[in-house]
Amino acid sequence: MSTGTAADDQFYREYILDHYKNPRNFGRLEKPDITHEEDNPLCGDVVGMDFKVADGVIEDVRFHGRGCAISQASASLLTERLKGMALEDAKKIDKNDVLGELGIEISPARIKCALLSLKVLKVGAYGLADEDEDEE
Amino acid sequence: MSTGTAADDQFYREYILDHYKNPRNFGRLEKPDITHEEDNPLCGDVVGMDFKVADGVIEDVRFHGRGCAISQASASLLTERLKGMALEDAKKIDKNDVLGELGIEISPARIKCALLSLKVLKVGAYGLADEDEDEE
Amino acid sequence: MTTNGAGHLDVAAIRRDFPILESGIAYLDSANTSQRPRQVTGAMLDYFEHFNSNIHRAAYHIAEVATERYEGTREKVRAFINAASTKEIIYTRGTTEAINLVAYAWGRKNVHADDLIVLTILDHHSNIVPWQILAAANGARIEYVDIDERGELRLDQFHKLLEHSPKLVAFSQVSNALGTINPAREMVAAAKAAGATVLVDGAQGAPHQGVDVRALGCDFYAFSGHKMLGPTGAGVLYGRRELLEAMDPFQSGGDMIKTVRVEGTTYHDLPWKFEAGTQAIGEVIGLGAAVDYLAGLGMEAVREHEREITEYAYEALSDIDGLTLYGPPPSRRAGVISFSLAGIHPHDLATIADRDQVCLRAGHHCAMPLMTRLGVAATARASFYVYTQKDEVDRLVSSIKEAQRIFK
Amino acid sequence: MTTNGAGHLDVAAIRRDFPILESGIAYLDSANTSQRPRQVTGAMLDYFEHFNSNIHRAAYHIAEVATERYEGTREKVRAFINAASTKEIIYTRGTTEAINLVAYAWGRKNVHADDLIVLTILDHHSNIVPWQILAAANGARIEYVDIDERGELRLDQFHKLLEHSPKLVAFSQVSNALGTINPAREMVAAAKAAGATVLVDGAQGAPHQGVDVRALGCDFYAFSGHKMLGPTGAGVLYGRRELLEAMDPFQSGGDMIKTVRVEGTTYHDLPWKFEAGTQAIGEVIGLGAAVDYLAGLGMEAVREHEREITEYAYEALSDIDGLTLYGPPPSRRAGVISFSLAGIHPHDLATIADRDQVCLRAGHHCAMPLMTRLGVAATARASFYVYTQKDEVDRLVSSIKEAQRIFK
Ligand SMILES: Cc1ncc(COP(=O)(O)O)c(C=O)c1O
Ligand SMILES: Cc1ncc(COP(=O)(O)O)c(C=O)c1O
Repeated sequence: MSTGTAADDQFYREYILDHYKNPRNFGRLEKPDITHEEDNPLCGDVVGMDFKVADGVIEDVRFHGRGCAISQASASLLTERLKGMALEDAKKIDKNDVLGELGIEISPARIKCALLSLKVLKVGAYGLADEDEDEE
Repeated sequence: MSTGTAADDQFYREYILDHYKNPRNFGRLEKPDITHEEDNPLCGDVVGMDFKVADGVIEDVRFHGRGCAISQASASLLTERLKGMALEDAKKIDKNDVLGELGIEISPARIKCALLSLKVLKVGAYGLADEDEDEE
Repeated sequence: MTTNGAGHLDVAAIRRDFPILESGIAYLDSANTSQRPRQVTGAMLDYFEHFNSNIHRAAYHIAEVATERYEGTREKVRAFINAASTKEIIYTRGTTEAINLVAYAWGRKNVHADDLIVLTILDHHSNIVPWQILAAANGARIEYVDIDERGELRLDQFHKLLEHSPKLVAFSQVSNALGTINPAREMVAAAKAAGATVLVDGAQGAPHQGVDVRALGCDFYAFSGHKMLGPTGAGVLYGRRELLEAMDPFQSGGDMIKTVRVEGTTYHDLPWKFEAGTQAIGEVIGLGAAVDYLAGLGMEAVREHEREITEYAYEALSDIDGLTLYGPPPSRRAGVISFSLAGIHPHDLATIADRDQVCLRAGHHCAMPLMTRLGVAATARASFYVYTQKDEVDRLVSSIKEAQRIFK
Repeated sequence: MTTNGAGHLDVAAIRRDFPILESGIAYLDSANTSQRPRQVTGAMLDYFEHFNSNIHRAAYHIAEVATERYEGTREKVRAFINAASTKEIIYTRGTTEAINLVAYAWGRKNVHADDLIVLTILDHHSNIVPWQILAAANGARIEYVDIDERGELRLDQFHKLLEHSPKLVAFSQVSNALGTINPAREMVAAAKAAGATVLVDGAQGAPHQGVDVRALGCDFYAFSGHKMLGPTGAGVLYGRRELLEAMDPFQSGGDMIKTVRVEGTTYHDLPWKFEAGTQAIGEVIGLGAAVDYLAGLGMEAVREHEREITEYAYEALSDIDGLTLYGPPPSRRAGVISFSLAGIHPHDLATIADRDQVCLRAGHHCAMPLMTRLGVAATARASFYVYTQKDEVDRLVSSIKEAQRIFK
């Protein structure tokens, strides 16, 4: 039985809990240039993002939604990265980037939580069909 | 491996083979008082019977059909018994009588073959629904 | 066999029949699917290794044995639910297929435009979506009976709806999401009096409460083997003979016919009319062993054991700060407890519990309309069965506290 | 693993994988259902005893493992039949359910009054009755391609029928009653060129011939796990993605939905849209092990072994007086031999064979239209698989001679 405390938990690392409890860029933008929402119907998680884009650069981004620590921390981390990024570069963000940033071992059961915000970015902002979604 | 010859076969007894090869009362009656046919769709066997009835007595009976040794011998044996029998008595013939007359151990797989002619008698001549038919 | 004294389950002995428990897991997800005892897998293996063959039209010994075991299970199931005849016992893959069978073979013919279908907000998707599809196809409409603040059906509403002479009333005997035990007998009687055909979803009823379909008086009753110690792949539709006789087949093909001709086809008698193609023979045989096992324990003892565990768990969970329990008090519910924790998503709780080998469900439990009604996206759910013991509940409590420590 | 030398099966080694053969039976009914090797029952048992749990929405470890094995089988099946994507692999109970799925979910929507459906007189009831029911429901008509005196399809007639632009063409890759290997590729190409949707019944094809669905070019392909060393209760429908996407669900309920609301429901993506309710998880996992087993042998070696046995049996049976063989010469058939004996009913032969532990099928083989066409009520049938050896054929011949001695 694991008896770890928050500080040394291998999965619920402190920075993940911090992003979960104090999400960065949380909320809505007025008159966003792009807005999109996705849900993970299997667990009820929802993540939405609003973007302000100017000259091909993401000037501002906010996310909203509800869900588990992984989906919300992942969204929070992603927004931090996206702010100020060229759209072209944002397009290149992939699964591995997102998982790498989370920095923890994600089991198959939680992978969708971790990637929900990436799906919002991809489908919403770029209209890319997510080919290999829904592995479960 | 069984190496018996016809004479001592425990299942295909001589009298059964005899009734199969030389069926008694085989054929049709002209203008029968009652005629009925049943098939066992599971194996394609067919047995039909024609009856002449006078004063409540089965004056004559013939069977026709095709099928395995068991279904045909059973029908042949049954006609022998029925001829000259009062209808009231014929009504009382049941499974055990028929199986007893065959005098061999019938496995579940072959029980329908053995009882097909009884079904013709019951359903055809008396319009009795066969409650526990079709055990397979 | 494994009851001791006055109908009490001997849980320690029972647990020895379940090899999976040797790994040390606390399996608290039995409402989802149960574990299977050696007796069940043994019966399947016996088939696969000793008389594996196709059933019916047997021309050789092992096929006769297989047929006997397959058809023998029908009598076991008949006795288990007290149906009038084995002709009323149709094998299906599970509850879902059983309900779909009714929706297609009875529903398409009997439910017409503007007919009313009454369901409840407590129901499982498998007892909702087939009726939604039927209603869309035939122009019928659906009303859902709501729940009160305790998670129990609003019977006042139910009776109101019956005044509109519904064609069909379908509801679950026990809610898989809240554990609510519905007053099925009273509801069936009222619905029958109102002229409705009544289907009871027994997926959570048959395994935990048991059922007497004749006393219940319903027209159809559906349940799943895999939730009652049986293998996956085998379940049952009970239907009143009169209705089944009048229905056309659902699936068609080998084995459900009498004669097939180019010009047309005649169908086999009940129950085979509804069993097209090679059936899940080994699984049905396993189901027979599961019924034997439960009958050996006695459903009364099963219920009593679950009541005890549920009360214990309910109390233990009630003591935890920030924990919200959904559904009725333990005396009025089956062995299912849904709850949520302030500030901790059910998925996170389940992940933390999993590290302690505590198997917990997190999600909507295939009851999204209910979740919407409760205003939550998901709950955590612990559910119990014959092998559940109190120390597994204690482990759940520890996992919850661990989660609270992490998320504090 | 169990091939030796140039793709030859090592039958002795294979036989050791099949515990049932230890009883000494000569199992000559594999076209009906095959035997299952330890590898298959072992995979199922592994699930039942080590990670038994429901799949999808896994919140704990064992459910992740179960999900992986269940979905992993999909990839194995995809590779086995060379489908383009796992989204095209739908689990069903078997061939019959797969065909019914198409008849309901594609047929009801796409086959209209006066549309033509082309079947063949060789077909199994499971590939006839669903279409008869569909035709009766939608007012379509059916034409059956006849056979010639060798039991091979009259392709001239087939091509004539294609001139009438059938909506659907459905036929079996291999006849289960005669063993005829139909020229499936040529037939599919012609039918597609004529604008038809094409379903190939692969119940006897997948286990014995194998298939490459993309090379074959059909729209749907159906087969059963239990005929290819897998357990009962699991089979497959392959469908071209485009068609599957356009189809409504067949059965509905848990797991095949995205969201369920009182106002309506949205369905899950492929392939799950067609898998409602708890699936036959253990059986699908067993099917995965069966595919591994066959892939390990190599389908070429399987075919070659069956060809050898079939030739041997064909010759041996040809030598028997009073024996009539049905169907094409051995070079043009799969491992199935139907025959009759003058003066001896197939049932009597089967009973006599059974006393020698020779398992033989007697009956119409779910192909009554074919029996009618051949002018017989029933035939005896011997069928072979990877574990069949020549001495079992010799035992069949002895049984036949024994029957002739008794019935002389
Ligand atoms: C050619 C053919 N089609 C369909 C079927 C039906 O398969 P199942 O009974 O597994 O659904 C069979 C097997 O009986 C068959 O041989
Ligand atoms: C109340 C209820 N109904 C229906 C079902 C569906 O059962 P299955 O998935 O076995 O078809 C379930 C189980 O998930 C259930 O709990």
